[in-house]
Amino acid sequence: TNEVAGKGGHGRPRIGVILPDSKSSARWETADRKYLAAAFKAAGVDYEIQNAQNDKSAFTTLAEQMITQGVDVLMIVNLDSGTGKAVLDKAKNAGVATIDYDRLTLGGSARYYVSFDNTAVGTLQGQGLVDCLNAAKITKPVIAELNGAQTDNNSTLFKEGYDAVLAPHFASGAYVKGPDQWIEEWDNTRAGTTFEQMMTAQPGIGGVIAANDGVANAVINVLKKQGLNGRIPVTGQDATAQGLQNILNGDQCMTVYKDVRREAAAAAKLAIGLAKGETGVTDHKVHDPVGKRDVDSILLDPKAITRQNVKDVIDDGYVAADAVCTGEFAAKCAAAGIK
Amino acid sequence: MTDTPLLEIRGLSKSFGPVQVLRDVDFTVHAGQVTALVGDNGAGKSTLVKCIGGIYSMDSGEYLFDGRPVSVHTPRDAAALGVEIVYQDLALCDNLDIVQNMFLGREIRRGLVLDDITMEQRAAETLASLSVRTVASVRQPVSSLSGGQRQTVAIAKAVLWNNRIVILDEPNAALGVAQTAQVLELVRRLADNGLAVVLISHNMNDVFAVADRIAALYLGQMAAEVRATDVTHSQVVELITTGRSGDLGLRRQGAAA
Amino acid sequence: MTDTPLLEIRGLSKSFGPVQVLRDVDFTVHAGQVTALVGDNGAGKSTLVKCIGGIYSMDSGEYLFDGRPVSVHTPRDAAALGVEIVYQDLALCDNLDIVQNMFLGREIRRGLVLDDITMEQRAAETLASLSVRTVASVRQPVSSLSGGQRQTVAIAKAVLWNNRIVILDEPNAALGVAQTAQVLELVRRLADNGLAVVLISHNMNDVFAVADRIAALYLGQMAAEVRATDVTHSQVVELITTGRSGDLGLRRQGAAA
Amino acid sequence: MSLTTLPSRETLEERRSAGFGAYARDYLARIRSGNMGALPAVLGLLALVVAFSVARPEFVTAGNLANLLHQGAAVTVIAMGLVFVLLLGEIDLSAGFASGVCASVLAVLLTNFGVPWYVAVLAALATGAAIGLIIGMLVAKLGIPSFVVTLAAFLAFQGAVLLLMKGGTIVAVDDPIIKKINFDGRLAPLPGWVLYGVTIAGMLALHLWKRYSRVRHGLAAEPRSVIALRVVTAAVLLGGAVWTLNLERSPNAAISQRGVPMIVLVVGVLLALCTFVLNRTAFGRHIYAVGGNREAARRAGIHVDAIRIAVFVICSTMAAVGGIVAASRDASVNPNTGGSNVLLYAMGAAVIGGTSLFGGKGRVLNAVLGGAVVAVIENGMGLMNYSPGTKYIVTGVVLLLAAGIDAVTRRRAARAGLR
Amino acid sequence: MSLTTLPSRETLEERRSAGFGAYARDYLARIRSGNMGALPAVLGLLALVVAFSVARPEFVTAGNLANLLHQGAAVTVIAMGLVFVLLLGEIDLSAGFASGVCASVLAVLLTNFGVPWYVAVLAALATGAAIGLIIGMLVAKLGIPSFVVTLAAFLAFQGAVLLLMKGGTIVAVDDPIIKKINFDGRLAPLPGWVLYGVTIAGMLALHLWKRYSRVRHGLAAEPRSVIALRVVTAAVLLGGAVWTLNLERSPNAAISQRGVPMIVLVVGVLLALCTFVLNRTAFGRHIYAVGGNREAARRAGIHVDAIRIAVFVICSTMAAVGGIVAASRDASVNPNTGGSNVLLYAMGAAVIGGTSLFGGKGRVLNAVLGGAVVAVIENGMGLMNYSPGTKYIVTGVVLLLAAGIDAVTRRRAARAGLR
Ligand SMILES: Nc1ncnc2c1ncn2[C@@H]1O[C@H](COP(=O)(O)OP(=O)(O)OP(=O)(O)O)[C@@H](O)[C@H]1O
Ligand SMILES: Nc1ncnc2c1ncn2[C@@H]1O[C@H](COP(=O)(O)OP(=O)(O)OP(=O)(O)O)[C@@H](O)[C@H]1O
Ligand SMILES: [Mg+2]
Ligand SMILES: [Mg+2]
Repeated sequence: TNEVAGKGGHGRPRIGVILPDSKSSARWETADRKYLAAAFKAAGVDYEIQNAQNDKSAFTTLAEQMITQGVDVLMIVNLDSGTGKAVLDKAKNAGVATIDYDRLTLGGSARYYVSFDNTAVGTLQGQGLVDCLNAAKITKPVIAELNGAQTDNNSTLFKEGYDAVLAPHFASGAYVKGPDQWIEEWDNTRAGTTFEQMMTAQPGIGGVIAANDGVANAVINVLKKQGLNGRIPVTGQDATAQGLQNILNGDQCMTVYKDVRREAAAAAKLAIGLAKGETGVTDHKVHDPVGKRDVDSILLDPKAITRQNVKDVIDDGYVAADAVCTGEFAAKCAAAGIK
Repeated sequence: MTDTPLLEIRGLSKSFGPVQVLRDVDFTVHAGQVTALVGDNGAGKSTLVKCIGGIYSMDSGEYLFDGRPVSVHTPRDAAALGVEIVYQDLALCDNLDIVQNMFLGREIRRGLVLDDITMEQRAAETLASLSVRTVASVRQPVSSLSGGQRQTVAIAKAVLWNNRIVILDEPNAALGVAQTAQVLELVRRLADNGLAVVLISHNMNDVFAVADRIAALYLGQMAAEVRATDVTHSQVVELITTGRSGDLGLRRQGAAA
Repeated sequence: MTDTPLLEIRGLSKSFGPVQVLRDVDFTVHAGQVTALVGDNGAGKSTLVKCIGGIYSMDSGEYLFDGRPVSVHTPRDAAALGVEIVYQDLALCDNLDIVQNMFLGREIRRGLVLDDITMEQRAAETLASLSVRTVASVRQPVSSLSGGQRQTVAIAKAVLWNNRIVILDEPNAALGVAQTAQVLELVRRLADNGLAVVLISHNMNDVFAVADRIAALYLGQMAAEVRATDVTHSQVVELITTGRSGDLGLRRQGAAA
Repeated sequence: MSLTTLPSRETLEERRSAGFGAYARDYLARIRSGNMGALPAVLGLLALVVAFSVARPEFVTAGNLANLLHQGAAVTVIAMGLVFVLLLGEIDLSAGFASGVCASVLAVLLTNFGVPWYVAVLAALATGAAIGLIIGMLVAKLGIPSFVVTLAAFLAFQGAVLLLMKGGTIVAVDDPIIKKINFDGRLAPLPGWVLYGVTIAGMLALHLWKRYSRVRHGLAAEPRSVIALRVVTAAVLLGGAVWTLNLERSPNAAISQRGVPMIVLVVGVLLALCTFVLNRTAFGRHIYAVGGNREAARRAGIHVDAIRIAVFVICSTMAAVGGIVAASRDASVNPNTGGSNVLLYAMGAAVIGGTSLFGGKGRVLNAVLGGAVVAVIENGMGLMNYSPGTKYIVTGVVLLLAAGIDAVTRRRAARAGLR
Repeated sequence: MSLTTLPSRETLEERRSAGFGAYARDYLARIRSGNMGALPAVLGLLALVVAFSVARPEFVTAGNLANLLHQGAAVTVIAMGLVFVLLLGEIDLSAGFASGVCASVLAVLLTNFGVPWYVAVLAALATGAAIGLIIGMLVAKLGIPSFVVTLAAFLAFQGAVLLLMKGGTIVAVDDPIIKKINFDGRLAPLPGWVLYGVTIAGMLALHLWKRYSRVRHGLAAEPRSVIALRVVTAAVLLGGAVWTLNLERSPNAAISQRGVPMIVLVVGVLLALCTFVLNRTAFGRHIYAVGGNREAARRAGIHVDAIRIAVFVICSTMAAVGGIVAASRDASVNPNTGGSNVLLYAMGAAVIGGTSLFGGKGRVLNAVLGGAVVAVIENGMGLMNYSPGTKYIVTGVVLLLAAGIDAVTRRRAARAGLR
């Protein structure tokens, strides 16, 4: 049957999902897509999951096409709030229910928002760095910050989180504020260059906030070259296999684990319910300062991972043990109690 | 023949990097006369013409027009004085058709819009008058023309306008027998109408057929400027190849410089 | 003079889109002879030569070499047969210098490495032998050469090699008096050494000075192929401009086709 | 200087009185000799449309046709501007971000300063023109290669957008007039048909007028049958499109979405304008001349520098229009507007359409066709359910096939004739 | 065919016996006439270095010099490959992502399949060559414009990287040999000086040998003083660099970081190889010929298609080397390797160095100089604490200034002479 005519024309509910890209983080393609698809399949709904490849215009195109094809629910991870808003408005006009997934579209019209608490992620990173610095007994460290892409609203939220933790330390003079730069496109190579230049400009750097594991890995590689790895704490995010290995090595101080399965499951449940005409159950309200409204939200808590609890991530099945415990890491895994 | 030359170049020198191509060249052109400019390959004829046309800047020297010094730095300056030149390397736009090339830079318009019809008619007429019978269409791109046809288009382009000086750099090089005759006739007619014409050619028959005066360049220096009736074929050839002939031409020390 | 011609073209036709440029042209070239190819502007001389050189593909017709049919689709095929051509539009690489252009495609090497010294020496010798005295250095890029100098480089390039046929498309067009004489002498010498030479020219003096046979193209058709001693200047001019002269040339209905 | 006209003008005018048959033969011969105008691009486009329609039937719905038009508009407009620069053998890498800068200016003025829409539009266009002027001056007057100048501009404009957007926020564009352009502006069905009628009638009138004046002056002219064929083809194609777009395509019964999107009108007017400038004015002729042989143009007395500067101004101004179109479609502007693949797609659209990077060859119509190819690929690929990796690869391959059809047709044809 | 040599060869050989004075005058005149070789690029580079040194004294430390070399290497190597393609007037938009694909092949083979380093390197190079072969065939045999082919490849390779990286993960490259290339490989101070000595001696020997054989055959040759000047300049500059790099630059007292980074050797060898191929072999000469006038080259019997294919193979293989260099520096490969601005920077490096987009003009040495300009700008900007917006703008402006110095010098000089 031709399902294009609109909602009325077909039996099975239909859900469209647009993921943002596949380069800033591996999670979208390796985790979110998998978990969402599994949930939809299990619920017996029609679904379509597309990736906008970090292309704003492709993002809009995909949304328009989904709306044209008559999806009942549109779930998006916006590339930026502008295009996000345009898409959400279009969907609303077409009578399609909308969910902001992972990223809140400021000023948008999404009915629901499902995410981790991104400011909390930043707080965990800031606190993690403080803990590591204390453990290493580094005094008066210069702190370098490598933030994510400036155009990604989440980067701003992360930064808010860790800056809030660090500010009192700077104020008290315990820490020294060092270079602070955004990494365009979360590009790892660029992160490496940026950190090299930070080291040149301010050789005494004693602690590094790196916004995610990829950036952290670039930083650690620069430190390795100088033989300084393990001596200067570096934070991360996303609990990637690489990041976990760096933690086991002692090169990375911590990462932030966001259980995508839980996020995807919550979002999928909400979407399936909406598609079947039910209303969603939420537990939070998140304030959108631009749209000046409170959005019904499901917010999940992120978790800090250090060498002590790397095991948790693997036990959850979020990262496979054999992806982490390769070669030289087998012994370290064993030491950390990972099988 | 008037006394003040229409165009006078005095003491023109021109170098390309380390190579000095023209040394202290004087050259005069009179209205109503055909001046033939002759010289061996690489003597500097085309360079002289390009300096006159504003293609090259002069290293030193004076440019007098109607007896008054003028400054010519771009082809537009030369065109503004009424100097029209057919260059040896033609310089046609291969991507444009015959009509478009012939009217390039001086398109006929009606208001904002190009008047293609008038241009096409005039182009066809002019070409026909130059004995070109093998051009399939004046709407052909010039890239598809034969060597002689290209040459004719360039010549036709130069004579379409009301100029005071027409300079032709080896116009007959690629032309057939009939076309050559036609161009020589045209040259004569232009001069008779009061224009100054400069003809560069290696063909002594052509030179003697139309020239009133002959200027011979030798290794970048002006060897002689003489009346055509005062010299013979073989004298001119001698001037071209050795820079002197009897009491004409360069002094020995000049030639050695 | 042998009986089988070295090169024979039979029934060659060639069109560019809607324009038929050559119709059923026959053309023969004999070793040891200079064949002059004449014709009006746009008659199709250069097109015929480009078909022989493998620049253009033939629409129809046969290509016989030494009496055997061969197929020539690229310039390499022609070069392999020993056919060397100086095209009217020269086709030099402006960004390369004189030596590099003259040895292009046939560089002299020692092992992997170019032998620039030998090439430079031979280039200088060849140029000098063609009466070129104004080239400052054989390491000059050809873009900075005068018209005649470029022409000479192209000619020198063609005669550097051991060929069986040399075709010169208006080689004297840009040349000075001395250079022209030199080239004509060269043409004669090549033929006397047993090569077949084809000379395209609009200058009847040049043609009669060296040609053994004359082939006249008229509007894309071969009007006549005659021995040079059998015709006069004016007959050839008539053939060129009208396609017939007395009992020579095209039949009337042919000309009208 | 008037020269006597000799009698033998037969060859020149041989084809003057030729009829349809002769013309058709001529056209076929020209096609065979590689001179095919828009045909190969149209063929490539057609092949794409058929392929996608077979793969995904949704592709050929009214809704999707409208989407396609909205989606491709910005890139197409930028490509049209790029044609001018490419015609001169220059390049403009900054066109994408220039559109972003202009869109930012528009959005910031509208939203943060609350100026009326026409002031904002004028400011955006003026920004575009100023950008082009600066680039053009640097290229023409200082002689820095355009690749380097526009690479520098590419970087600088990225920064300018970030600063204008205050470091990464987005600015909504909610002005109803601006949103008419490429968000929700539609011609109602009746005015749509009226406009259609006017267009076709105008086309017919132009052709007939041209024919009439040529014949009157004794010049070769197209036979009436060819004109009829051309106008009828245009009428059928355009008519089909108008008819499809006048169908109801809204998935939401509450809101009607019938009618031709306004953006079609915008692109159509720009196309007509650019074509007029390039084909019918001295300025356009001079652009082709400078692109074909700069030295010849200079010797013909053309202000080469002025032309070079002018094309950059045109290109950046068209980029500004593209930026406005993009801002309208997204109803917002963000630091990535005009970024990512916009520039490459626009350049690709122009080049697929047959514009040469060496200058002197190209038409604005072909940029529109190339833009359509790019839009169809993006739209069609969006309907396929591929993983990102596969999708990139398939997109590349499809683009290659579409361009390959074009190249191979031209080449086969060219074999018959020239080189 | 041997022709009699006429006597008048004076002009041809006038300069044969010219001494230093005449040569210097000649050089100055040539400079004034716009034929300045590498001088303007060097001037631009110098201006940049001075400016950054004044702004940030850290810029001129040994550590930063080493960083600069590591950072700029990948782009420089890719730019060197691009020179070949640009010499033909073609373009390769896919070079950046081709380097990414090859780096991914290397990383996946090394890390996921555990093959020895040399197998992985060979596989990466073979991948590069295969890519170039396919692109070259499509361009030369099917006649699709290289812009379109490589735009399609640009898209497809992005997808290929994603597939190879399994959807976006990072693959570590931990092989110690690979990491020697551009991560931590250094020549110890003594071998560094030895190599330096060999290089300078070799340079001197080459020059003297060339002079000797030219003089022996009666051809004009450079006077000894000029050779001395040139070799001494090189010796001083290189010596200074070696000396600086042999200083201790490690911030960590436990680890010594003295010595010339291995990557300098790699780039040096590639530079020598490419220069040799372009200047001293028939193949190189044919590349210039095809780029200068394709039809003339064809008429001279050059296999134009083979040359066109070959340059794409070289370009993609060099891109593979660039990918390996990048993988070594990051000690890992991610889906963005070779992406973002890598291509534009590499093209920019080639073009800043004076390579023309129209073909026929350019040298590999200039790509290295251009690469240095780009690297200095990135490195220097990294020392400034700018926000991304400001950084982009300043980078653009600085790039323009560096290129502007070049252009203006050339132009001033050219005024004196030609056009
Ligand atoms: N741009 C240039 N750079 C260097 N040398 C040049 C340049 N242009 C011309 N020359 C040199 O200047 C000399 C004169 O050249 P010009 O073209 O004026 O000669 P010509 O008299 O026109 O010769 P011909 O009869 O062959 O056309 C030649 O030796 C030529 O090599
Ligand atoms: N590529 C082409 N496309 C279309 N027509 C062409 C093409 N090449 C040549 N012609 C036409 O073919 C005819 C013959 O051209 P050709 O160059 O062979 O003449 P020619 O005899 O060499 O003349 P000339 O003496 O002027 O050199 C001309 O009318 C020309 O316009
Ligand atoms: Mg000349
Ligand atoms: Mg010819």
